[in-house]
Amino acid sequence: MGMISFLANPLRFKKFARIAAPIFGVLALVLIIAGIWVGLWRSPEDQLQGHSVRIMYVHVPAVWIGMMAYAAMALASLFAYIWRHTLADELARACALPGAAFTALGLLSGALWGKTSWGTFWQWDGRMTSTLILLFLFIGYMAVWAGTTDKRRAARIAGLVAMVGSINLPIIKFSVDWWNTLHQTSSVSMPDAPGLPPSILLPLMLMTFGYSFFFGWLVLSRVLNSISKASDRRQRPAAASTTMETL
Amino acid sequence: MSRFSGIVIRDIRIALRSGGAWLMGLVFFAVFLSLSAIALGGEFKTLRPLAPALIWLAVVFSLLFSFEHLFADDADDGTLEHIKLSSMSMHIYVLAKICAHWLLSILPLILALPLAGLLFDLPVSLLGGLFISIALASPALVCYGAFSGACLVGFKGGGFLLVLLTIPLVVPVLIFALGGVISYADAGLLATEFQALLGISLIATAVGIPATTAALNTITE
Amino acid sequence: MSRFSGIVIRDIRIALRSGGAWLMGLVFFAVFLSLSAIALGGEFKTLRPLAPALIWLAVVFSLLFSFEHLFADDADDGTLEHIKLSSMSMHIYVLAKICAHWLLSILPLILALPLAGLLFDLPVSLLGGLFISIALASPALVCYGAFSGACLVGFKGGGFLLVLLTIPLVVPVLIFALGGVISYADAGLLATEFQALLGISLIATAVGIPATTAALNTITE
Amino acid sequence: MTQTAFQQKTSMLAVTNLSVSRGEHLLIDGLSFRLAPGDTLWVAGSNGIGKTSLLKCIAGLLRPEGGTISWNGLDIYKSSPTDTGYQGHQDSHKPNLTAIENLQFWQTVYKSSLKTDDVLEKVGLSAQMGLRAKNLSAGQSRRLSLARLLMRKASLWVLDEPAAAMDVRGRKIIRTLVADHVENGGCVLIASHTAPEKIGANTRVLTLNGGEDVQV
Amino acid sequence: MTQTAFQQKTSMLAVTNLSVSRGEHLLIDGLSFRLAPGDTLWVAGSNGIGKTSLLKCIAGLLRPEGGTISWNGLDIYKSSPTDTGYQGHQDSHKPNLTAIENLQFWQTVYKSSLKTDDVLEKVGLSAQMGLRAKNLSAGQSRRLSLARLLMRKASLWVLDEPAAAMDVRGRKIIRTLVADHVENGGCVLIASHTAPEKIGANTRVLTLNGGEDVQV
Ligand code: HEM
Ligand SMILES: Nc1ncnc2c1ncn2[C@@H]1O[C@H](COP(=O)(O)OP(=O)(O)OP(=O)(O)O)[C@@H](O)[C@H]1O
Ligand SMILES: Nc1ncnc2c1ncn2[C@@H]1O[C@H](COP(=O)(O)OP(=O)(O)OP(=O)(O)O)[C@@H](O)[C@H]1O
Ligand SMILES: [Mg+2]
Ligand SMILES: [Mg+2]
Repeated sequence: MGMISFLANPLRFKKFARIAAPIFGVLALVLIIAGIWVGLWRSPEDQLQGHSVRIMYVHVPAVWIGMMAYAAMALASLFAYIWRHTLADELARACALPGAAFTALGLLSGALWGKTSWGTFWQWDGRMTSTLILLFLFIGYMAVWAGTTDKRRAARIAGLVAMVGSINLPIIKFSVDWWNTLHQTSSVSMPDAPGLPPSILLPLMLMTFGYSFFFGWLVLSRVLNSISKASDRRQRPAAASTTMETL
Repeated sequence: MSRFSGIVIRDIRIALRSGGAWLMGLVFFAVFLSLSAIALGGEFKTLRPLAPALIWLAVVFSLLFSFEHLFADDADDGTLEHIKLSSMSMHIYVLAKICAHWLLSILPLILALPLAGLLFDLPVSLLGGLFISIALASPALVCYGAFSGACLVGFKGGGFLLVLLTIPLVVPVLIFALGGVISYADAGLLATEFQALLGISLIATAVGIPATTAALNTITE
Repeated sequence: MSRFSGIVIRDIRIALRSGGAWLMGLVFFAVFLSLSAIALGGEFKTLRPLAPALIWLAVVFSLLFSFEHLFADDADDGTLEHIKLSSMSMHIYVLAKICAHWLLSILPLILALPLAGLLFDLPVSLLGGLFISIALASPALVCYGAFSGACLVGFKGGGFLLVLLTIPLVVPVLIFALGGVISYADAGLLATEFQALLGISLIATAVGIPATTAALNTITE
Repeated sequence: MTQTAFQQKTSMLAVTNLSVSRGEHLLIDGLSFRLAPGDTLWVAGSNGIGKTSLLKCIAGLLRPEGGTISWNGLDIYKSSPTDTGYQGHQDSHKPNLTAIENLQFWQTVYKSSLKTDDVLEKVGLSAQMGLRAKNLSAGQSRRLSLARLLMRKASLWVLDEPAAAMDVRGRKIIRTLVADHVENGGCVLIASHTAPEKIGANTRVLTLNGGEDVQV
Repeated sequence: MTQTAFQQKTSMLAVTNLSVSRGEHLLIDGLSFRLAPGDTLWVAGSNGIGKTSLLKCIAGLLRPEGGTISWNGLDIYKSSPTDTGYQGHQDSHKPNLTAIENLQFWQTVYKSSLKTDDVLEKVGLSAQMGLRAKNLSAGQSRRLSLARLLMRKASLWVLDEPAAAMDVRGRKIIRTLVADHVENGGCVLIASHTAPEKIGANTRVLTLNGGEDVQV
């Protein structure tokens, strides 16, 4: 909370973001390269799935970051809604496109993985469906922003959409319990994360942190960009002069 | 007359004067079921197992589009501004609109259900399950639809977003409802799916009405 | 710029400015298929035989709603009166509106067809049949739809009934189209059902455009 | 043929024994008048007396209960003439198109050779050219509907309270435009609640409650 | 408590350093004024200068860019006061309800004890009571929106061109109603394109000027 109120000041935020963004970018690059290297050459193949198990290092972090992005967007929206803080609106808005991209990556990689391990790209399974809905929600959120020229209203409506839509997150999480489903948490090949052997856990974690920093870098640069654009707009034509007289 | 009933009566009156437009949902329901039956081959043998799903889909889609105009008309013609300036709380307005909408759109569907059952030659137990699942889920559908409708006011692009915003909630409702229809035969009213539907409806009402109010309040900002 | 293209361009521009409203049909198409798949159990084994019917129903219903606003907006804001006073013939206006509507509502569906096929894991021959049947039937669907849209505008209350009247027209289209999808695997383009669809489309266009014009002309009388 | 050419000069608009009704309400009964090129007719009368209804009849948008309206000798409800410019109470813009895009649409519909920029300039809307119609102020929106009227070559102008929502400069613009139009041989009908002014050589006032046709 | 009571007498509406913008457009910058009971303020200015926007801000319908508007000492964007009556450019009737049904709806919303018949009588709409709003003429529709304003007990009236589409008698009715209202201690803001008239003891004119001068 202290951190939040500290950064709520646009100037301080700008200073922070200018320093943090490049650091995030570099960390992302290093971690993702390391993750790919370890994932492709330094981790064992699966007895059942063979090399296709390596798709996991793309898929699982991607859906995680997609969900995290949505959560961040909803939280920032809540903050913006209550305190009418435009910076938080910008932050929420900046989360949407990267979040949608990660979700789409998760869907694509999942589909590819599905083709190799279940023999089908798509299945109407609970988790897959609710992840698709997550993508729809991101698109809906962005469509609200695009759909009106009145920025102030767009921000508030989009914020509400983000907050209400966050009920989809637990649905993704618990969908595997509600549907009798293909996508199991601990299926043939994958025991629960804590039980994972380190050789699999390491590349997974490398990729997860790499994606996280990449996401952070994207969001910070997008916010910086929109802040500077807003200050460009400040020069506006003069307003009406007013005179008051008594009849 | 109380404000609440004033709004409900006004909305019903406007609907009745609209030359039958308020029956659109019901007509869609009927058309959807007939066309589906025709398209899927028209044999009772193939249709009967699909019937609960088709009926539920008909309910969802016939409702989906009705929300576009729920608040848009009042917003476009400026009525909403005057409501906001009055001493009436926006919550009452939203609640009354939702109730009127329930009466105008869900009630006819529920009343038409036996006919739909006849169309597919459904046993009474399935029909009962359908009836209970629709009744239990309807507050959730209406509240969530109202929220999406309120978000869209002034967007023109209306329906598109409406659909995007509404389906995340509709999916679990659909799944629990269809599960409930099956379980009802054995478990009766105590089917766990019905409890889930009730829970969803309670949450949707508790979240939906304030969220709808908040969305409507942005119009005047 | 010719008048015809002037109207088409205007309609496309309005659609693109509407915040995604024009994608509504496409979204409905996707949502319809997804929700149907979920409601019907989600197993490819049960879904695959139903897929052509579901896809065709999705096309019909995603179009059905788009016609309500086809002429209503121009009528409500008085644009239609000014069109009538201009030297442009109402036929050109109707034709241009229909073409713009085809581009905005049917074309995206046709383009999305392969994806729908993927979702149901359809073989290419079925997909081809669907593609051809939709393309052949689309003039009929759009012309019927335009006529009902014009009736809703022109006759206010009574239009509702006229819309009901157009639904029987959709039934043969649906039956021939689904027949064609099956026959296509053996008979290819020469399937008799496709000839029937082509015939229906020709008749619908020849009758539909003058009828639509006539319905619109009643507005200003 | 000569008959028509003659009529065209002596009388462009001929309203004979016109009766107009709305619902069960007979608003106008047995009204007759003629307008020749260069004539201006102000239609006055209290709210709801039937000015708008009369104007719509003459524009061809509302079929009268009885009587005939002919334009250059032809009944307008039989031949639908196409040189009537109408400005109603409604502005009829597409809210999401900009001012100039709205006008461009009418340019193609009217097959007009006029430049949209010039016309917007004439009604004093150059600065708002790129603004969406829904963001125009009431007066700006009214000006845009005037611009649509100018976009076409109509000889008969039917204007229903053109000055509504207009500021002083806007009213002056309308006055000049109407004066130009009648000078070039056009006819104008104006319904208005402000005092009628003399525009062009032959300006008359039709006051609807009494049905008198007063010369100004 | 005495503080508020005192303020209530000295100044009901206080606008301080108000700035209003639409889109990227700053319309009004640093405007301050006060209105006490019995005051009338005419807002004048050319089309698109920002009259409607200003009025909407004061009514509480458009959040200003900066500055405060307070009513009896409370910021209206924090406390939403409920005694402001607003009449905008739009009439806001339900087209398929009759005039009296439209008004009855507002009667229940405002919990008003006034009789709808009496109010319709006041605005001269008794004869059109049973007519659907869509069939009202422009001026009749405007009168009905005035009737809605009268239906409630508002001390601040914010009127955006109330005389639009009104005939002479209608304008006289508005004048009388406003005069009555200020006499009873109300405040009125009127945006208008007609010459301001003195109504009540303290009538002022606020002219909005977009840099250039406008001659009246
Ligand atoms: C398009 C198809 C797919 C989608 C949309 C999808 C979606 C998701 C989501 C949302 C999660 C995160 C769940 C959570 O952390 O709560 C996840 C995790 C996971 N997915 Fe997928 N998935 C797809 C296909 C697949 C396939 C084909 C496999 C393997 C055969 C797979 C294996 C996994 C595994 C092992 C996890 C991590 C398990 C856990 O900790 O929950 N997924 N997927
Ligand atoms: N369906 C109907 N039934 C009965 N009366 C009707 C119907 N439609 C319209 N009217 C009445 O007919 C008249 C129409 O008037 P019109 O709009 O022509 O008036 P106007 O002179 O233009 O008035 P304004 O100055 O207010 O614009 C009104 O008095 C209206 O109440
Ligand atoms: N989104 C926007 N972007 C830019 N300018 C805008 C936007 N919305 C409104 N405007 C401009 O702001 C002004 C709004 O004016 P407003 O409606 O307050 O004028 P007004 O003084 O009431 O005019 P009128 O006398 O015509 O009613 C107009 O000039 C309009 O063009
Ligand atoms: Mg009129
Ligand atoms: Mg204004």
